[in-house]
Amino acid sequence: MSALLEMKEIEKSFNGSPVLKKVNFSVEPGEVHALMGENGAGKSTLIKILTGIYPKDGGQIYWNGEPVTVDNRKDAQALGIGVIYQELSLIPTLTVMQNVMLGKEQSKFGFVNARKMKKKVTELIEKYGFNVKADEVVETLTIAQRQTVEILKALSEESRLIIMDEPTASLSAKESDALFGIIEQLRKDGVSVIYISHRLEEVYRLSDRLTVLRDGVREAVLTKEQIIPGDVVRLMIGKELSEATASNSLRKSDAPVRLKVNGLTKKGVFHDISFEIHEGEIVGFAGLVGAGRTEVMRCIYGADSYDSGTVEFEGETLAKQITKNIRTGFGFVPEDRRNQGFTPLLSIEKNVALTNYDTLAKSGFVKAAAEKKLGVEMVDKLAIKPGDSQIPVGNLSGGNQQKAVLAKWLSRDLKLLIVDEPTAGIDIGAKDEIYKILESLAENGTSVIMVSSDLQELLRVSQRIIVMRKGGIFTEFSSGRITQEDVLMAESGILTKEGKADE
Amino acid sequence: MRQENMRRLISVASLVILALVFGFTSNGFFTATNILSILRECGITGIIAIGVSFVIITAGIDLSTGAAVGFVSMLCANLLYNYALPAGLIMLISILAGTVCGVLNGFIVTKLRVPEFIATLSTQYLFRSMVFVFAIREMGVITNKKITDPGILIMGGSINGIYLVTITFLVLAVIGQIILKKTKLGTYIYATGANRKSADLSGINTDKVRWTVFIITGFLCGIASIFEIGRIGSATTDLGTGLEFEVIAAVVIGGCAFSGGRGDIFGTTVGAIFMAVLQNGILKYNLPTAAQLIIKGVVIVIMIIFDSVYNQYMQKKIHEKANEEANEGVQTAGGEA
Amino acid sequence: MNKKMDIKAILGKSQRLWILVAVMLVLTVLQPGVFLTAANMKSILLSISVYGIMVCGTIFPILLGGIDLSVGAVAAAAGAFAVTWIVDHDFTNGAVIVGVLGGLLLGAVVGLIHGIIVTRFAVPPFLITLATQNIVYGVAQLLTENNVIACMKPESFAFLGGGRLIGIPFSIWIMLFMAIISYIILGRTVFGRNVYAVGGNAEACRLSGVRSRMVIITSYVASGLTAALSGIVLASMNRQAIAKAAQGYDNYVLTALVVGGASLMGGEGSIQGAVWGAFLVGVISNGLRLVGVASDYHGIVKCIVIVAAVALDAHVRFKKSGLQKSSSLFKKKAKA
Amino acid sequence: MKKKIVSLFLVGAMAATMLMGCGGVKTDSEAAAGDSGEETAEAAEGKNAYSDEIKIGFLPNVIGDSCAAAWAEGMEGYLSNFSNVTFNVFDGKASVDTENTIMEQMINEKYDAIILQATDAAGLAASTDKAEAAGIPVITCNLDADTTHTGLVAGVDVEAGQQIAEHIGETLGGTGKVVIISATPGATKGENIDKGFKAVMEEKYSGIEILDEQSGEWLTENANTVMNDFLTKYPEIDAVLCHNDAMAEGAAEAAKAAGREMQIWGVDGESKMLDYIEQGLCTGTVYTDCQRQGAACAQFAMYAVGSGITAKNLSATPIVKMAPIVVTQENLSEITEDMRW
Repeated sequence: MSALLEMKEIEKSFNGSPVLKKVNFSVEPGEVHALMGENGAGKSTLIKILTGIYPKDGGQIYWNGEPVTVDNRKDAQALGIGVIYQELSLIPTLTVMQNVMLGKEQSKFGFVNARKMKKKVTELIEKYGFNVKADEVVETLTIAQRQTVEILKALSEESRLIIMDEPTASLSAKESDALFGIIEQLRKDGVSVIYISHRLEEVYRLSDRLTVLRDGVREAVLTKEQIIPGDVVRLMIGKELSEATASNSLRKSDAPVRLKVNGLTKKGVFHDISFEIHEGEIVGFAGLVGAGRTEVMRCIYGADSYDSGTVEFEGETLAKQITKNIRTGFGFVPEDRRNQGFTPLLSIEKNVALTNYDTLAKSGFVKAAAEKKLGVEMVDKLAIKPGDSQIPVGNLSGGNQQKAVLAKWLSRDLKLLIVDEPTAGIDIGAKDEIYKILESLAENGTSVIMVSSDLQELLRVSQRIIVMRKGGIFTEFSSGRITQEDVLMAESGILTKEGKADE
Repeated sequence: MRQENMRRLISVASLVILALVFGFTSNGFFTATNILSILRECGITGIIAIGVSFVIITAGIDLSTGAAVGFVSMLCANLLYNYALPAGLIMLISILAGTVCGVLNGFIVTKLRVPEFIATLSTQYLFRSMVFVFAIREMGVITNKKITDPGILIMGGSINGIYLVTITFLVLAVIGQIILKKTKLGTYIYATGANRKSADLSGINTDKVRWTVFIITGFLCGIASIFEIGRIGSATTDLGTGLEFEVIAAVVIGGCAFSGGRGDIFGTTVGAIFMAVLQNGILKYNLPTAAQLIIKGVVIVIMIIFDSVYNQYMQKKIHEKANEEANEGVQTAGGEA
Repeated sequence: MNKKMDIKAILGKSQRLWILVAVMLVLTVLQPGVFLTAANMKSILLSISVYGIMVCGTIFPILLGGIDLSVGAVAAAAGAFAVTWIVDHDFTNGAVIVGVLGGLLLGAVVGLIHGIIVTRFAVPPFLITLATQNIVYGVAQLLTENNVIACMKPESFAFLGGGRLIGIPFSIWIMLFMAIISYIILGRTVFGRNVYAVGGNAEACRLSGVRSRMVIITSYVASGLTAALSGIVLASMNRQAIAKAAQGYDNYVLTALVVGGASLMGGEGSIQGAVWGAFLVGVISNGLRLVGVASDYHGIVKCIVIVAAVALDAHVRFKKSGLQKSSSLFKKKAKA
Repeated sequence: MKKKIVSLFLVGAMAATMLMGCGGVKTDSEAAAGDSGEETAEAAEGKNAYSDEIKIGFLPNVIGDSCAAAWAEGMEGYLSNFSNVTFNVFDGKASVDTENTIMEQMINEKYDAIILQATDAAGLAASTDKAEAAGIPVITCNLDADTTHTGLVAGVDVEAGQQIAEHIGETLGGTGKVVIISATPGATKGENIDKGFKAVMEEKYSGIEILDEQSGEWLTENANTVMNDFLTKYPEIDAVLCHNDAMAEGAAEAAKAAGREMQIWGVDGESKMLDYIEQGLCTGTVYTDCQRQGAACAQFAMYAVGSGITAKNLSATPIVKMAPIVVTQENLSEITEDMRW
């Protein structure tokens, strides 16, 4: 039996540097095929060539054994390839129905048949039990709802191959489970799925086969039986990483209190938030999407306003002004890296310098040499690739972008660093480096607050874990060893272990 | 949907308030002749504004419309004077020439990848020069001639006091609204403007969409030119100067956002009428020209600020609603887990 | 090789400015001994000096992704203020100082209002400055009472626009001086760094502790200030104030900026590029006049050069990036 | 898609044609004549110039230059003698569109007379017809409208061109080189000056070569730029014709800066130009007493209002001519202080 899709010896270069080197890749009908690799390994590029967004430099694509050319999205669609993108690609001002049917409207003489389209979309929504309505405007929907619209879009194409690029990144556990159900159903219907995710457990659970890319080269193709978690990771990064399933021993710090939050409330967003952070401590904030973690952190940092409550920093009430807080020793790495983290057109050097002009400038004039030196220093220290501080941050891969954002703060005398989803969409190797940076900061006395949805990460790095739920603090884990399950249950409102067990 | 209606209500209300203010504080505003002539004044701006709305909804801009009208008008006047072509043919040529202007804009924007602002700024220079290429000259000296063809002059006329340009404007506005809301092209225009990248990903040829809206704008400039020369009874070298800004002001006051993806022809129609009412009303006070300019500027600034404040308020409400729903979602998810 | 890189760096890393070199080469061949002379270069610089001064300040809002269409009106109003003050106060040197400072203050205030409106209400600056353009021209009309106010003395005022220093008109010196100041601010100061950063991503800057609002407001003030300065220079050059002075200068300024490589989306552009852009436009007009092309047809050449410059730049960028399919037009050419 | 739009438009056009076929469509002036059928009869008798309320509007090509200001001053000076007359000045913004809009509005508001400086003769003809048809006398000031109307107080443009040509021809002795800095292309006044100037040069002074003509767009600073380029290009220039004084001043500054001497001529005779002539920077100008011209327009308007005369009663536009006075350094003193504007 021939493969549904076969990509042979695909090549592609950007700005002269090769990203894909003669990559072979194939998908059988009705299989879930996971595509794994670190960021920059070439996964996205391969997919974009398959869907006609980038032209390929060399190689050939076969569909059902026939050689085909895919020059644009329409070609891909005509073949039966549907895509769910990592970055939401919906049109905010159009309705769910218009979005789902975009580019494949049912029309006569250019006039769309809205009734027929609505019926079709509604049927689809009912079939899979989604929580949206066909004529809602997308910009009024929640992130999770928008994700479901994305999936609807691919489903409506009656595709024979659906590509899912980090589909669960912003879904809650229930929504993720619903998605896995859909994937099972697709497999049964004989539809193939290319599944790209950094969440290894999902991949192990779902995939029939697995292809690993590294540095633009196909490293291995494994069948379900051959998939051994440690092996896959080793193949991806070329070395073995210990993947702890349980946490370090959680502990309360005896160091002096650095940040004290008391009764912080913002109506309709979060309420009555109280906690303390000690010197040199890493505190993880767990919770589901929408639990209010990001919002609390932004208020503490001074980016947003709150309604009531107090924030004290080393005994003094904190200003509600970012600039003052930075001078006090705050650092902040926002959740939405692309839109809030950096200025894409500017070089690494200038992005890094942005927070450091109190030392890099004298009476308003930039000390260019010092600025440059800092840029080079940070690129070296964090091993930002490629190792040139003059490259615009927008041109870097996700992990390196995040390092550049972190670098903004590292030369400062930091007392408190807030990092929000520091490793979202970042490969394992870069994750590890970022954890090391956070740990070394804490060793030097900086307090770190880490908001994360990655349970493994929370367990690995945190000394304490605070779980938020529905805008309030649900519990706090501050002693003993806990597992991912404990946190997961707490996030969903079930206490398996006594939170503050030592009391 | 309800929000959209609310927005419409507010824009119509502000138009009515403005008209009432003028009506009660000046003489002769609420007469049939005056209202009809306001509707005439907004006709040409309005016709072009329909096309420019399309362009702005795709997140583009067209600064060349005024010059395009100047060029097309002069071309028609020249052909009428030198070759005495029949009126019907002239109209066809006018529309064709306008369309060609649009095709050129679209070509520069999509094929040469020049940003809309720069592309249309430079074609503005080009069309202005083309006016002089076609200007009627006697002994090397530009001499603008009167148009005598009744078929053209009738285009500046009226039926029972209602001007043909007004009728055409309203008819075209309805067609424009239908295109925007009921056709594939309309959906694609919104999609291109709101999120070009994902429109591309959805298999929409956004370059084609962007080209099409420029062609439509050019086409409408051609139609507007017929009414322009019909009304003035001649084409002059300065015709249409500054028209592009009036058009853009009407479109944006009507609710189309420069960032793209928002607005419709209903709003643009209200915006065009608003601008004409403002212009007409201010002249009624017999104020010094300085005061007229200042009042005009202040009213527009207030309108823009009001619009922005209202939009922000609505965005906030949408956001709050989404937040609430997200929290509810979490609740159910948690309950079943 | 190294030298080539240097020139590229000076030209602001923008391919489109090579057009300038090409155009100048053609004109040198067409008009030997006339075009490429010191006197002619001087007169080109003089012809662009007034809006050249504007460009030095208007680049700030452009770099922020904004725009200032009121520069012509501000120039008219500031010139009108300076001249009427001088005329009303017996043409003394003291009156010149007060008049000029007052004019500059007027420009700064208009800029401040723009800045405040733009930051407070998040409105499109395009439309706001288009509307205030009316208001400011209205102010200019009030000041001049719709008449021409002649101002032939004193020497100190006439010197601003009509004087010479080392044989070069003083307005050129002012333009160069302003360009250098702009260059230093953009390239060497924290404010300049912030302008580029905010233009690229305002929210990221706010979270990095940049006072984005202050940066935006200051930029509009800078734009108002230079517009006012150029208006005063223009008034001095013409020895008169008129309410409709500097009409259409916003177009010249924008043309210079975009030809000079500035992106209207913000975050991209340089003052050296903008001055080169202004110079290119000046060179084209000058060249066409020298060759004897009637002014009626200058627009055609301008359009072609601008489109060619920007399209070439866009083409090179796309080719380099490899991210997008190159335009089918170029593809066909390549095959042929 | 496009086909759809075109066909829809065609349906609309057909509907419009059908309406036209029913004889419903009227051109503007036809409609205006119909509307004011009764009024015309009444207006034929005229209004009482001393007691009836009278509204007069002045619509210059553009306001802000010295000519428009002087005209308005002259009109106001005369009309202020009548307490029953209200007088308003508008801004034509040098745009045919704007002038037509304002004309229409003045017609709607039933002004009693309109004084118009037509931006373009052909471009304002239709509006003028409409006003006259509605019984409103239109007096054109300086720039004519290309249709029969109540009166024209003509400016000196063709004549000015001729006079300057004569002067240059004579003083240069029939040989020499001349450049022209012209108005915004297409502007009526500029084209007229050119007509007069070139006709005389061709006829009488064929030895004088017109080297070049470039536009200074009415502006001092642009004339300066253009002049600089002329000076660069032509080592020998004997005389410069500028279409207005503002440009002559700019040209004079350029010539002074280059240290070259030549005749520089303007047209208008604004007081600043007279200063330039006095200082020897410019050679001469053709002076028009704009205040008096404005007053003449106003008088003409009041006469028409009082007598009820409109275009209907006329077979051709009556013309009042202003005297073109060539001013050079020699006769500068003849323009006394009270004549300056």
